[in-house]
Amino acid sequence: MPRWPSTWRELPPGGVIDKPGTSMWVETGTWRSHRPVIHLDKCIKCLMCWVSCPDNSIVRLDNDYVDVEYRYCKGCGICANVCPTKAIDMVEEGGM
Amino acid sequence: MAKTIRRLNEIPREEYFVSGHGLCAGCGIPPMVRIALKAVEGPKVVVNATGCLEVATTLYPHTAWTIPWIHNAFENAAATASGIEAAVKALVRKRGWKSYKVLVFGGDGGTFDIGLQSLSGALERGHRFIYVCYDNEAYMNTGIQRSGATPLGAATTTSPAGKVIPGKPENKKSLMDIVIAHRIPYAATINPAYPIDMWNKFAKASDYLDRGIGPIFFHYYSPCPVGWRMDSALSIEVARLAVQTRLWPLYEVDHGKLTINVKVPKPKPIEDYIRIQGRFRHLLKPENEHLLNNLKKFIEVNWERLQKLSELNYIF
Amino acid sequence: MSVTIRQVRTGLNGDEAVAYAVLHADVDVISAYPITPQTIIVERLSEFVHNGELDAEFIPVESEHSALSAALGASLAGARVFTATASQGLALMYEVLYITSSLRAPVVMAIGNRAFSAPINIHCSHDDAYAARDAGWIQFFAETVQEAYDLTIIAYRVSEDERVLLPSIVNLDGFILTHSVEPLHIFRDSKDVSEFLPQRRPVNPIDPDNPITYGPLALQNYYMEIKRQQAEAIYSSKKVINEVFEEYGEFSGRDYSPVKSLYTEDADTVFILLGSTAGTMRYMVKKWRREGRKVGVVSLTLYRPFPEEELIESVGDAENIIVMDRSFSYGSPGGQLYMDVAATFMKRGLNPHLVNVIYGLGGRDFTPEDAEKALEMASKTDVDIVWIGVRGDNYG
Amino acid sequence: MLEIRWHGRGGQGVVTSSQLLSQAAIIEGKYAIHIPEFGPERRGAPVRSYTRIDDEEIEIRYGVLNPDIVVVIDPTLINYSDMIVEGLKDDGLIVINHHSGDIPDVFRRYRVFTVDAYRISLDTLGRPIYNTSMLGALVGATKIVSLDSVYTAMSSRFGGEILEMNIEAVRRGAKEVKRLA
Repeated sequence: MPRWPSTWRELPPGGVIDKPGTSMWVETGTWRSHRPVIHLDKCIKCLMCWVSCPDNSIVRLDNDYVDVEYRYCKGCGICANVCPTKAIDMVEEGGM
Repeated sequence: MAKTIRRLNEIPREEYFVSGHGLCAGCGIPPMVRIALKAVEGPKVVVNATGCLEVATTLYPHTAWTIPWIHNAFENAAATASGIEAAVKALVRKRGWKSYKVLVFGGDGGTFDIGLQSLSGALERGHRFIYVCYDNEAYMNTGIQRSGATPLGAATTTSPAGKVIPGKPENKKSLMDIVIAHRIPYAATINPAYPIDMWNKFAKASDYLDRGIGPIFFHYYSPCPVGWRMDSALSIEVARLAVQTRLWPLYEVDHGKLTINVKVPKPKPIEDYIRIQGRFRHLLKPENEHLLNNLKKFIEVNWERLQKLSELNYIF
Repeated sequence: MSVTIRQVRTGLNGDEAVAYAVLHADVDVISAYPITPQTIIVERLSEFVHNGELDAEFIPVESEHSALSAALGASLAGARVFTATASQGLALMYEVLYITSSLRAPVVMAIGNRAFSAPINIHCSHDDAYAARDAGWIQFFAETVQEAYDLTIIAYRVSEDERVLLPSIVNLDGFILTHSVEPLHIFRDSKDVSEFLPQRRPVNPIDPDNPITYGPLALQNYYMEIKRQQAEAIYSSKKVINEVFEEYGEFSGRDYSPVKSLYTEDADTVFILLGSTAGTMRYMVKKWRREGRKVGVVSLTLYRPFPEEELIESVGDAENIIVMDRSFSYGSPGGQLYMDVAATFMKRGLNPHLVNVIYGLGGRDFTPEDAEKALEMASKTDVDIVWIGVRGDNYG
Repeated sequence: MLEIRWHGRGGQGVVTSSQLLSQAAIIEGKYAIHIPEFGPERRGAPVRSYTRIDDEEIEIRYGVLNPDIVVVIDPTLINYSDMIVEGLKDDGLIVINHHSGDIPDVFRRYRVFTVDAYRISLDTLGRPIYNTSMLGALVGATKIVSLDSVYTAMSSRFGGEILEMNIEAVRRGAKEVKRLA
């Protein structure tokens, strides 16, 4: 993780965050108790999982199939729930 | 021209709202934010009222935003946006600066209640911005207290399902009617289970802003697994049920013309919606049947009213 | 002193003078809500904008809370902005006062100083200025209509200086200055003023090409560093304020400094006060000097940051200090200025006899007779707070 | 320093008169302060306003306590004679909107000027608004500023026909004011 200044003299004035998207330094995947596992054989590329994910953790590939970015996935299970073909299973972490 | 889509694969891949934020697992807010930032074309800035979206996405020094983003306070997002919009006009005219669009996100607390005055003032003054109220039907940021948006019967920590008073005794305030009463050019309801409808509405709003038409208001149905006491996986499912039970009609008022965007010829029973949410479960008890009937009556009357209004050429 | 820019002598009331200063500062956005006794400012500015004399956006907001909120938004966007308020209006803005200074937005605001309710009263007290004293704004106090004009222009230069980036308040006593017509010199137009006050060059304005997150959540791990930085910012603004005062003197021919003093060098008794009463006190001090009494007066043009060194220096060795407050801090050791002055002396191990005079609340006139009574108090050692002119008090 | 106190009723332009006088003095290079005394600003309530004029810069900011001149804009205020002479200097001067000559005895200790501002305002403005004719009367009686300076001050405040009508009111006030024997 990149370093943010620590002393008051170094911080950007006004308490602003002067760099975009620094939340990417925080890997929220540690929150997860269940992980989504995608079975691409059932995927119809509808992208409902991709568009519904609160954490941008469904990665849309070039061919419109999808993958999971586990560094940020909080394991909410929305993707599995919205999938019309049941192509995503939620699997307990550590259970595999 | 912002593009209208018919399939989700027409939505661009690039994200302006990124991962690593602290919103709850299964939060309903991000799907809307992601679409809004993509569908509203060109350079833009976000003004965010105090609320879940604000606190969870900007825990210093971590921001989930890759475009300029401003938080001022709870009740003044619309006023802050007014100032920015006016400044852009002046700076473009006087100094040749580049123009950009202003998008506002406020929760139901910051919009229905404490921020209603500043929203009303800004709508009346006709500032060219898009205001989105992400409505999760209670003060979720402070831990699930009732708001003016909390529906009839729902249990919150300040409207608990008690023995004498089972949940919130009052109906949800009709914010859309209040907004429409300002006779703004475009207002619509949006819902995460209908992303194409949502995209197309934002795209239309984007075009309107490009043509100097505003303000624009969106009322977004924002599922909250924690506050509604349901499985986090059900966020999108519950949103779809809200539409399919006719509880949350998807409609728009475009220059005075009201259109219901998603027809629901055969509504699902409201019990399907209630059963999956802890906040409503007490309504299924026999002693609370009258409350459930009130809710059913509310849904019926509201739907009928909207249908009648949609038959008119103009409602204002 | 070389005065290079021609000025016009005219008669204006304090509100109009502020409006002209804002016109001459060529502001981009004005956002304000009417409240007596500030309303004339808003009315004149509306006329300037509606008649095309001022190329600015005027946002006629629905409340003072929104007035400052919009001003803050516009300021972050890079515009030069103005707002004005008084009394209850400032109270309604209170939340956003702190946010504006914390986000380092160089908003300039005029306050037509007015008493807080209840009972409701439209006349002068310094309640509103004092209520904002901890909010991190630079605060100036005008004694005259001329000063109200000059300090408004000065405030923009100070606030927008990249070494400062803090909002400023220009205080002018309600009615006594806001509604009184006095002669003053003003510049002809914004072009003339632009030599002293060029276009704003914002630091880190809203810019889609350089996305910044303004106003995030900062908790235990960073909040205190951010506040420490802000504290330093307002302390160190004094250096810039002094520079700007000097430069404005060159530019306008009118000299400003953080404190104004008269006859303090050998004084045994010194009055310290803020605002328009300074003139009456100077008039009295001259009278007392003719009577052989060693009295001096110091009035503060700069109230925040508090001009500690300048105050100590100008008071000299006076044994009696009479601090005049046009407000009161209920339940406190004394009025607000009194506490500032007491702390300033105590920090340096000085221990003069301090008396606090409370005067003029809700616009009550402060007459020469009242000044005589106030001076009498300085010789009494058994009182520390005196409400001048109050019926029913022994010292009234 | 010359200190003037104006008496009138809310809505009669008391503040405007005082303001125009100080503007006129400023135009002449003098120092002047106009201090309005604001109450709740209701139409009809007795109101007062102050003007100070001097060749030197004026520092004091309190209300006028011992006026050199009192101007009574509203004819009915003559009944409140104590209020009108309060604090008036011994060699003070009173300018009253009045036409019968029947004035309180207490006024006779001072120099009194009267003018029928009612008549003038009806003739010139068509309405009983006395402030500009009384301003004219004050200037006519005392010559503290020139009429031209008053007109200049007025032209920055009024325009067109209104300006013309009010200039005529001032002119007639100045011409018709007379010292009470």
